[in-house]
Amino acid sequence: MSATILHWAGGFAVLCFTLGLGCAAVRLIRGPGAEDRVLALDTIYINGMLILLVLGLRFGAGLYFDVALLIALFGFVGSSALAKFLLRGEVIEP
Amino acid sequence: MRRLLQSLPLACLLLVLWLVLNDSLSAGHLILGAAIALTLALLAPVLRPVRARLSHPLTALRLAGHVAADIARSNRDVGRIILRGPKAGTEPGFLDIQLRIRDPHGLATLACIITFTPGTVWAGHDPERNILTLHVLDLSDPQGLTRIIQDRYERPLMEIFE
Amino acid sequence: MLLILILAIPFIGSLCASLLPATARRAGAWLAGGSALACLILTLLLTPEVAASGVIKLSLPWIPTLGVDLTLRMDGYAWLFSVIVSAMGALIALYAHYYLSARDPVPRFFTFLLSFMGAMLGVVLAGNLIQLLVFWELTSLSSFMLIGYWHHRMDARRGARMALLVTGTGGFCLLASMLIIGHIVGSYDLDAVLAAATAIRGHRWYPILLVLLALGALTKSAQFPFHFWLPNAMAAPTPVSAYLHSATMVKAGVFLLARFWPIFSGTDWWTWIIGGAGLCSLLLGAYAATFQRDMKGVLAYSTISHLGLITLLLGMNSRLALVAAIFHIINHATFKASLFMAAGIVDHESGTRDLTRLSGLRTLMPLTATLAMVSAAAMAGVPLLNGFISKEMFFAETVFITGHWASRWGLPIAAVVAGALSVAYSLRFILQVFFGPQATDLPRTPHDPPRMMLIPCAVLVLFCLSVGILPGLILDPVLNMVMRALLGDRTPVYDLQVWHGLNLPLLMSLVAMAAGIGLYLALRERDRRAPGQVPLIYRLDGRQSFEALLEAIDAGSAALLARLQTQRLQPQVLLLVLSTGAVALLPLLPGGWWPDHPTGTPAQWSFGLMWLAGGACAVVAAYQAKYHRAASLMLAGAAGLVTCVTFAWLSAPDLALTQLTVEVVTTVLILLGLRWLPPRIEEFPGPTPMTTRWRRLRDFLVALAAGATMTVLSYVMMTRLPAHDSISAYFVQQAWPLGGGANVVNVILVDFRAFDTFGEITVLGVVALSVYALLRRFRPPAETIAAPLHHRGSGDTPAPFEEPDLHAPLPEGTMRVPAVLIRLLLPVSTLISLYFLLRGHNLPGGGFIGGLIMATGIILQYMAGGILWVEARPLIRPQAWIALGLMVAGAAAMAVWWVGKPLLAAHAVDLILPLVGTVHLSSVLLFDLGVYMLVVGATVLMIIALAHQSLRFYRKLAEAAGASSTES
Amino acid sequence: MIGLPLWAAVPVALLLVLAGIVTLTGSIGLLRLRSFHERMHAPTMGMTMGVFCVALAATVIASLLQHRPIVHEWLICLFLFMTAPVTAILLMQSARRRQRKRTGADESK
Amino acid sequence: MEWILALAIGVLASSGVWLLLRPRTFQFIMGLALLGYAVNLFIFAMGRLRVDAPPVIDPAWADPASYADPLPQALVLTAIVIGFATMALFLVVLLASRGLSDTDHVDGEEHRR
Amino acid sequence: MLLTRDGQRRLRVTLGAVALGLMALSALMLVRATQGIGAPHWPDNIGVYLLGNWPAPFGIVLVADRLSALMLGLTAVLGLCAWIYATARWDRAGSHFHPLFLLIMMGLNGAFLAGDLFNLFVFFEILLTASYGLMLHGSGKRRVGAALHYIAVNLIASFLLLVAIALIYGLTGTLNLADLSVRALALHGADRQLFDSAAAILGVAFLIKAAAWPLNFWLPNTYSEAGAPVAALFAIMTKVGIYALLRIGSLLLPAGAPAAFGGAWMFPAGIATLAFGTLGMLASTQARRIAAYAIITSSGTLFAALGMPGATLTGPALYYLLSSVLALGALFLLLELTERSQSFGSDVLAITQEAFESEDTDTADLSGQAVGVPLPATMAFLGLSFFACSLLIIGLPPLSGFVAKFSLLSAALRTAEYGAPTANVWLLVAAMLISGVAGLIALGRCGVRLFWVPEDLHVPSLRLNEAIPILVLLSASILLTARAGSVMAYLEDTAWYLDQPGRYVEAVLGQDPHVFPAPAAGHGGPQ
Ligand code: NA
Ligand code: NA
Repeated sequence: MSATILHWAGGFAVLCFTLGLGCAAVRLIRGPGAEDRVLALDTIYINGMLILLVLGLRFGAGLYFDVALLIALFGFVGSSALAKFLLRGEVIEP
Repeated sequence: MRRLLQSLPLACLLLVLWLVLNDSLSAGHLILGAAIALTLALLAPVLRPVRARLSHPLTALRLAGHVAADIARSNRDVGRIILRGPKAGTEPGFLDIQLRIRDPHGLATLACIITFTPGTVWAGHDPERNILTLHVLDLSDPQGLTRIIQDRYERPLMEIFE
Repeated sequence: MLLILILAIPFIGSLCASLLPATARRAGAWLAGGSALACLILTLLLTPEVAASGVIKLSLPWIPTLGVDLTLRMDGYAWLFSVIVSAMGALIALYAHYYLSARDPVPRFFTFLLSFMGAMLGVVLAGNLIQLLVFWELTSLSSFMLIGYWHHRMDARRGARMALLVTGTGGFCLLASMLIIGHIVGSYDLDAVLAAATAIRGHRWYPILLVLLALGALTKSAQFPFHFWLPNAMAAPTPVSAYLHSATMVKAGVFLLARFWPIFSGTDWWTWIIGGAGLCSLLLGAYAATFQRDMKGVLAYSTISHLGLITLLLGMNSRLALVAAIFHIINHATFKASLFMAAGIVDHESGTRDLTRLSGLRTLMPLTATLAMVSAAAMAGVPLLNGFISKEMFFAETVFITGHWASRWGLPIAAVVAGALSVAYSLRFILQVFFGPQATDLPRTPHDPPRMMLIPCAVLVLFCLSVGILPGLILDPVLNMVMRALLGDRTPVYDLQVWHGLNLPLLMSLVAMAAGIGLYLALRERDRRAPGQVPLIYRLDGRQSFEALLEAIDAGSAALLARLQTQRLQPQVLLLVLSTGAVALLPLLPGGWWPDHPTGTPAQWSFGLMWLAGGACAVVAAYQAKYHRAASLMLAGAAGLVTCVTFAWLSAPDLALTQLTVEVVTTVLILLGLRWLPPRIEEFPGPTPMTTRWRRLRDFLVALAAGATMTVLSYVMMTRLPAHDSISAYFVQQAWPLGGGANVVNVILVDFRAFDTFGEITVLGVVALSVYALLRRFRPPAETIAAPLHHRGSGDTPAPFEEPDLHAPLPEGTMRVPAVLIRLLLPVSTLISLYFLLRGHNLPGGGFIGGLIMATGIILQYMAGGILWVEARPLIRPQAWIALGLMVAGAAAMAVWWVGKPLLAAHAVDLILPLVGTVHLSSVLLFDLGVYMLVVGATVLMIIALAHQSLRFYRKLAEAAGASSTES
Repeated sequence: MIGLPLWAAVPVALLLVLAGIVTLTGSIGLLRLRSFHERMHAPTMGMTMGVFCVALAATVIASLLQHRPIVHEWLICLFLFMTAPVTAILLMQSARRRQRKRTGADESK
Repeated sequence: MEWILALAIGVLASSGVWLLLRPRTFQFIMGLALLGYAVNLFIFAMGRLRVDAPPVIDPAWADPASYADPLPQALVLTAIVIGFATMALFLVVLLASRGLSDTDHVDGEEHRR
Repeated sequence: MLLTRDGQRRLRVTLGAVALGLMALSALMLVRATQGIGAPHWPDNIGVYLLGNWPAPFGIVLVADRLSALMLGLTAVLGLCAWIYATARWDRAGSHFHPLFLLIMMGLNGAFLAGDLFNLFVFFEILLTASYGLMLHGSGKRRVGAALHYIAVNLIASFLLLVAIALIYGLTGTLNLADLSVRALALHGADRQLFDSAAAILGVAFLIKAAAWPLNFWLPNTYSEAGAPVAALFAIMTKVGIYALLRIGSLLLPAGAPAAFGGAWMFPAGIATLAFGTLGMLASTQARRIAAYAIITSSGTLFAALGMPGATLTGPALYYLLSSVLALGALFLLLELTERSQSFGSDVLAITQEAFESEDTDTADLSGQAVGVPLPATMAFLGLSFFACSLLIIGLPPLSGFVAKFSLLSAALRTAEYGAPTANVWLLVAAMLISGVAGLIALGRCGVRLFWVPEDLHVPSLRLNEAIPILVLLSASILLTARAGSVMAYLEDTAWYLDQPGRYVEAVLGQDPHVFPAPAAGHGGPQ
C-alpha cells in the first residue's frame, strides 16, 4: 500500500518536474532576451536535479543523490558564466 | 599557531561536510576527514583573504528559522501571482534600501537570503552609500519589505558577522 | 667470377669518380678509360670459353620468392655487345678527355658515363628478364643525367626530360611484357624463356605481349613514332651522343628484339609491328636527315634511319635478315660513332655545328676531314667499306622477300630510296663542311685537334675499312658465334664477301648511289633558301607534338581533378555522410532484421516528455547556431543536461556525473571562445537565392536520413537480446572478488581496462598541450580585442584597460558579493572532488570526475577574481600537473613490475595503523590519482590559456595607447 | 521504499506531490510572467520549496529505513543557498544594463 | 523506453549532422557537440536499457543479469572525455582560423553564392 | 619533459633521443622476436601481453605479431629520422614539439600493438590528437586552414569508429579482436547483417584515415601545409588506416583474407584512389603537393592490391608499403630543404619560362655555352636524394620502389590463375604503370625545375642533422632492395599468418595470466 502511494506520488512529482523542464525549454527556445534563456537554462538544471532526486527516492538508491549534489554545486557555473559573458563580454577577466 | 586557530572554524565545517557526505562516523573517516579538512582550511586563506568571524550561533539559528518561514510564505504568494496571471494585478518594481551592514560575508549571506526567497531578487548594491537595490515581484508594501530586510535579516546578520 | 668483375668495375669506377673533386679531369678520364679497358680485356679473356661452351652463366640469389635472381649470362651475342660497349667506352673516354672543357665538372660526367657503361653491360649480360629490365632503366636514367649534363641550357633540360619520359614509359611497357612472359613461362630466367618460345607464341596474350615489348624496344631505339627524342638528345656533349645515342644505348632496343627474335618472330603481328616501325623509321629518318642544318641533327636522323634498317631486317622473319641485322649493328656502331667524333671535333674547334655556316674546313683540319669522309662513305654504303656490305645484305633480303605483292615490290623500292637518301645526306654532310670556300665568320678558327683526340676516331675508321675489305676474315667467326647464340642449330648459311658478282642488289646499290648524288645536286638550291626545313613534314614536329601532349595532359588532368575533388569542407562532409550511409545500409537491404518481438523496458511518460523538451532544444540549437551563438550554446547545454539525466535514469550514475561536469566545463570553454568571435550580422535581407534553398533542403534531407539511420539502428539493437556470453558478465562477477571494487564501471576504468583510461588521459594531455601551443601564436580578429571594454564603458566609449589591484581582498563592482561565495566554494569543491576521487572504486565517481570538479572549482576562482589576482597567489602550474599526472598514472601502472606482475596489474598493500585499523592501499588508487591530476592540469591549462589571450591583447592595446599618448 | 509504514508514506507522498506542484508552478511562471524581471522570481520556487519538500521526504524515508538520521540531502539545499545569488546578481545586472542601453538609445534618438 | 531513446538519438544526430553540413565554424562545433551526445547515447544504448540497475554491485549478489551492462558505460566515459578534449582543440583551431583568415567560414574564405 | 622549463631545450632533446632510441631498439627486438629470435616461447612467434594480468577476452591485450612488429619497426625508423631532422630547427617553431612528437609515436605504436577494438580507437585518438598538435605546430594561415579541415574530417571519422565499435560490441558482446574473430563467425541471420553493416562503417572510418577516394580531399592540403618533419611522419599515418583494414579484415571476415570490408568495393576504391592520386600528381606544380598526391597514389595502390582476391598480393603490398613510406618520408624532408634554395617566386618563373620556351623553334642557338656548371656539394646531395626518392616513388629500378611494383604486378598476374577477373588484373597493371608514367612526368618536371633551372639558386645551409635522416631513410630503402629476398620472405610469412587468423586467435586466447603463488591478501572493502 505504502509502496503504491509512494510510487504514484513519485511518478506525479517526476511528471511535474518534467513538465516544468518543458516549460523552461519553451522559454529557452523562445527567448526573447539572452537573460531569459540563461534563466530558463538554470531552471532546467533545477528541474533535472529534482527529477534525479525523486528517481533516487523511487528506486531507493543513493547513487542518484551524487548527481543531484553536483548539479546543486555546479549547476550554477554554466549559467553564471553565461550571465557574466552577457554582462561583461568575457567570462574570465584579467 | 594563529593560522591554525584561525582556520579551525572552516576546518570544522569541512570535517562536518566530509562526514555527512560519507555518511559515516568511523575512525578512519574521522582521521581522513580531519586531515583533509585541516589541510584545505590551512590552504584556503591564500585565495580567500577576507576571513569571516562568526559569533552568536543562537541568533544564526533564529535567523534560519525566520528565513525558512519567509521562504514558505513567499512561495505561497508568488505561486498565487503566477497562477492568477495578469489578473493578479500586482505591480513589480525596484526598491532601494539603506543598509548599515558592511561585512562582506554578512552582505553575501543577505544576498543569499534575498535571492533564495521567491519574490525578491538582489538587483545591485552601492558600496559607497551602502544602498541595496532589490527587484520585487509584488511592490504593494515597500515599507513592510524594507522593515523585514532591515530588522529581520540585517540586524541578526550584523550580530553574527560584526 | 670474371662476369661479376665485368659488371662491377664500371659501377665501382662510377662511385670513385663521384668522389673525385670537381677539378680532377685527368683522373676521371683515366678512371673511365681504365675501367672500360679492363672490361674489354676481361671480355676478351672470356672469348675462348664462350666460343667453346656457348654460354657462361653465374647466378646469385636476390629475391628467390619472386623468382628474381642476379644472373649473369654470357653467350656469343652478349659477348659481342660487351665488346662493343667496353671498346667504345674506352675510345669515348679518351675522346671525352680532350673534348670537355677545362672548366667542366668532369668527374660528374665520368660518373654517369661509367654508370651508363655498367648499366649497358648489365643489360647485355642479364640472364634474368627482371634484371635485364633493371639495367635497361638504368641506361635511361644515366642517359638522362648525361643529356642534362649542361643543365643550364634549356635544350639540354628539355632533351633530357623528353628522352627520359619516352624511354622510361617504354621501360614500363617492357616491364609489363616481362611480367607477362614470366607469367606464361613461370620463370624469368632467360634460358627458360628462350626454351618456351612456342608456348609464348601460342599464348592468347601474345599480341598484347608483343605490343608491350615493341613499345619498350622501339622507344629505346628511337623508332617511329617515338623517334623524336633522339634529335633532341643531341643537346648532350658529343661524346655522349657518340657513345649512347649512336653506338650503344639506342642499340639496346634492337638488341632486345634480336635476343627475343627466336621467340617472337615468325608471326604476322611481328612483321607488321616491328617491320612496319623499321620501315617507317628507315625512310623518315633518312628523309629528315637530308634536310638537317645541324651536323649532329643529320647524324641523329641518320641513326634513326639506320636503326630502322636494323629493325626492318629483324621484322622480316628471315634468318638471313637477322644475320644482316647483327652485322649492321656492328657496322653502324663504328661508322656512326666516328662520325659523331668528327662532328664533335669540328664543333669543338670551330665553335659551331651549323652546316650553313661551316665550309671548306678541308684545308684547315685535313686529318679530321679525311676521317670524316671515310666514315661518311661507310654510312653512304660506298664499296670497300663496311656499310656497303651490310647494305648489300639488306638489298638482297628485300629482293628475296616473299608474300604480298606490295611488300615484294614496295620493300626493294623503299630500300633503294633509303639508300639514295643516305648517299645524299652523307654527301651533303661532307661537302657542306669540308669543301667549298673557306668559311670566314666562324666563332673560332679551326685546326686539327691534338693527335690523341683523333685516335679514337681513327681506330674506328680503320675498323670500317678493314671490315669493308676483309669482312669474312674479321667478322665471320664473331658473327658465327653470335648466330649460334641466337639461333643455335638453326643458324643459316651465309657468306660475308665484298663481291658477290653482278646481281640485283649490286644494281640497286648503283641506282641508289646515282640517285643519291642526283638528289644532293637537286636539293642544293633549296638548301640555300630554307636551311634546316624539312619539306612536307615540317609541321609534323615530334618535339612540338610531344610538348603539346604534355601540356594537354597537365591541363586536362587539372581540369579533371577540379571536377573530381573539392577543397571545401562541406561537400567533403556530405560525401562522408552519404558514403557511410550507403555502405552501412547495403548489408541491411535484404531486410529481415526488424525485431518481430522487441524486448525492452516499458516506456515512462516523463521520460518521453523530457526528451520532447531535450529534442526540441537540440533542433533549435541547430537552427540558431548561425546568428545566435550564445542561444545555441544554451540550447545545446539543455540537451546535454537531458542526456545527463537520461544516463542517471537508465542506471549509469557515473556517466551522468561525467556528462554533467564535462558539460559545465565545455560551456565555460566555448564561452571563452565566443568572446573572440565577432557577432554575426544578418546578411541578405532579400529573398534567399534558389541554390541556397536547394542546398539547405538537400542538407536537411541528408541530416534527416542520418538521424533516421541512427534511430533505426539503435532501436533494432536495443530491442534485440544481448549477446549471451558478453564479456561484461565477467566484469560484474569479478569486480568485487578480483578487482576489489563495487563500482564495476570504475573497476573497468582503472583496472580491467585501465589501458584505455591511460590512453584517454593522454589524449586530454595532448590536447591541452596543443591548445597551449596554438594559443601562443594566436592572433584574434581586430574588432574583438576591445569588445568587452565597450561592454564595460559607458555609452559608446570603451573603458580603458586598467591593471587590476592585486592586493584588493575583494573585487570591486558586480563581482564583489559573488566573489565572497565563490571563494568559499573552493575548499568545499576541493573536498568534494577528493570525496569523489576516493570513493570511486566502490561508488560512482573516480579520478576523472574528481578532477573535473576540482578544475571547475579553480575555474570559478578565475571567474570571480580575474586572472592576475588568482595568479598573484601561488597556485598550480597546470603543465606540471599534466606531467605529474601522467607520471603518477604511469608509475602506478609500472610499479607492479617491481613485484613481478605485468603492466597495469593491480597490487594492493594493506597497512595496519593504530586506531584506524586496516587501510587498503592499492596501485589502482594511485592510478586514479594520476588521472585526477592530469584532468585538473589539462582542463585548467586549456581554460586559462584561452582566458589569458584577453590579458595579452589588452596589454598590447594599453601599450599602444601609452605610446601614442607620449608621442603627442 | 519497501517496508515504509503507511503513517510515514502518506506525508512523504504529500511532500512529493507538493514539491511537484510548487516546482511546476514556478516553471509555468517562467512562461506566464510578462517581463524578464518578473520571470526572475519564478524558478526560485522550485529551488526552494521543491527542493525542501523532496529533501524532507528523502530524509524521512532514509531515516526510517536505516533507523538513524540521514541528512545529506540537505547538503543540496546548502549548496543551492550558497550559489543562488551568483547567477541572479549577474543576470539582473546584465538585464538592467541592457535596459539602460535601450532607453539610452531611445533618448539619443 | 527504447523507442523514446532511439528517437532522441535520431533527433540529436540529425541536428548534429545538419550543423556539420553548415558553412560556419561555430555551427560545426555545435554540430560536434550534438552529434557527440547522440553517439554517446548510442554507445550506451548498445548495453540495452535498464532502469534502476546501476552496475554498483552488492558483493553478495553478483549476478550479471541484475545489473546494467557496465562495459558500454566505461566506453562512453572514455568517449565523453575524448570528445571533450577534441572539441576543445577544435574550438581553439576555429578561433585561430577566424583570426588569421578574417572569416568564420570553415574553408577560411567566403565563397560566392 | 613538461617539467622542464622553456630554456632547457638541450635536456628535452636528450630525453627525446633516449626515448626514441629505446623505442627503436624495442621495435627491432620485436621484429626479431616475431622471427623467432630471442623469444622462443611465443606461440607461432606471436607475442601477447595481458595488461593488468586479466585473461584475454576480458582485459586489454597487446599483440605483437609479424605485421605489428613490421609497422613498429617502420614507425621507429621514420620517427627517429623525422625527429632528428626536427632538432635542427623545427622544434623551435612552437611550443611542446618534443612531447607531442613522443606522444604521436606512442599513439602509433599503441595502434599497431592493440589487440582490442576499443583500445585501437583510443590509440587512434592519441595519434590523431598529437597529429593535430603537430600539424598546427608553427601556425600560419594556410596551415591552420588545412588543419581545420583535417581535424574536422577526422573528428567525424572518430564518431563513425565509435558507432561501429558500439554496434559490434552490442552484437557480439566482446571487444577483443581475437575473441571477435571467433564470435563473428558464429553470427547469422539478422545479427550477421547488422554486423556487416557495423564492419562497413568501421571500414569507412579506416578508409578516411587511409585516404581513399572520395574521402581524401583533406589530404593534399594537410600534407603540403604541414611542416617537413611532420609531413614526413604523416607518411605513415595513412598506413595506419591500411594496417587497421588489414588487421580487422584478416580477423573479422570468415574468408580470412584481407579483402576486408566487402572485398567487392575495395578494389574499385583502390583504382579510383590510384587514378585520383595520379591525376593530382600530374595537375600539381608545387613539389609538396606532388608528394601529397603521391601518398594518395600509394594508398590507392595498396587498396587495389589488397582488394584483389586471395592473399598473394599481401606480401608484396607490405613491401610496397615499406618502400613508399620510406621514400615519401625522405621526400618531404628533402623538399623543405630544397625550397630553401629557391628564391621567392622562382616556381612561377620556371613555369612561364617553359611556356615561352615551347614557342621558340629550332633557331635556338646550337652553340650555347657548352661548359658545365659545377654544383655545390649540398645541391648535389639534395639533387641525388631527390632523384632517389623519385625513383622510389615512380617505381623505377634499381631501388626498392621497383621491386615493390614488380612484385605487386607479378602477384597480380598470378591471381588470374585462380579466378580473379582478368579485366581487374589488367586494370591494376595498367593503372600502376600509368601512375608510374605520371610520376615520371610530374617528378621529372619538378626535379628539373628545382635543381636544373639556373635562376639564382642560393645554396641552402644544410646541417648534418638534416642530412642524416634523409640519408638514413634512403639507405633503409637501399637495404630493402639489397636484402629484398629475406625481407620478402618475412613479408610472405606475415601475409601467410594474416591469412590464417586462427593462429592469432589461438595465441591471444590461449595466453594465460601469470599465476602468483601468494594471492594478494583478500581484497578488502572500502578504506
Ligand atoms: Na577504460
Ligand atoms: Na587480397
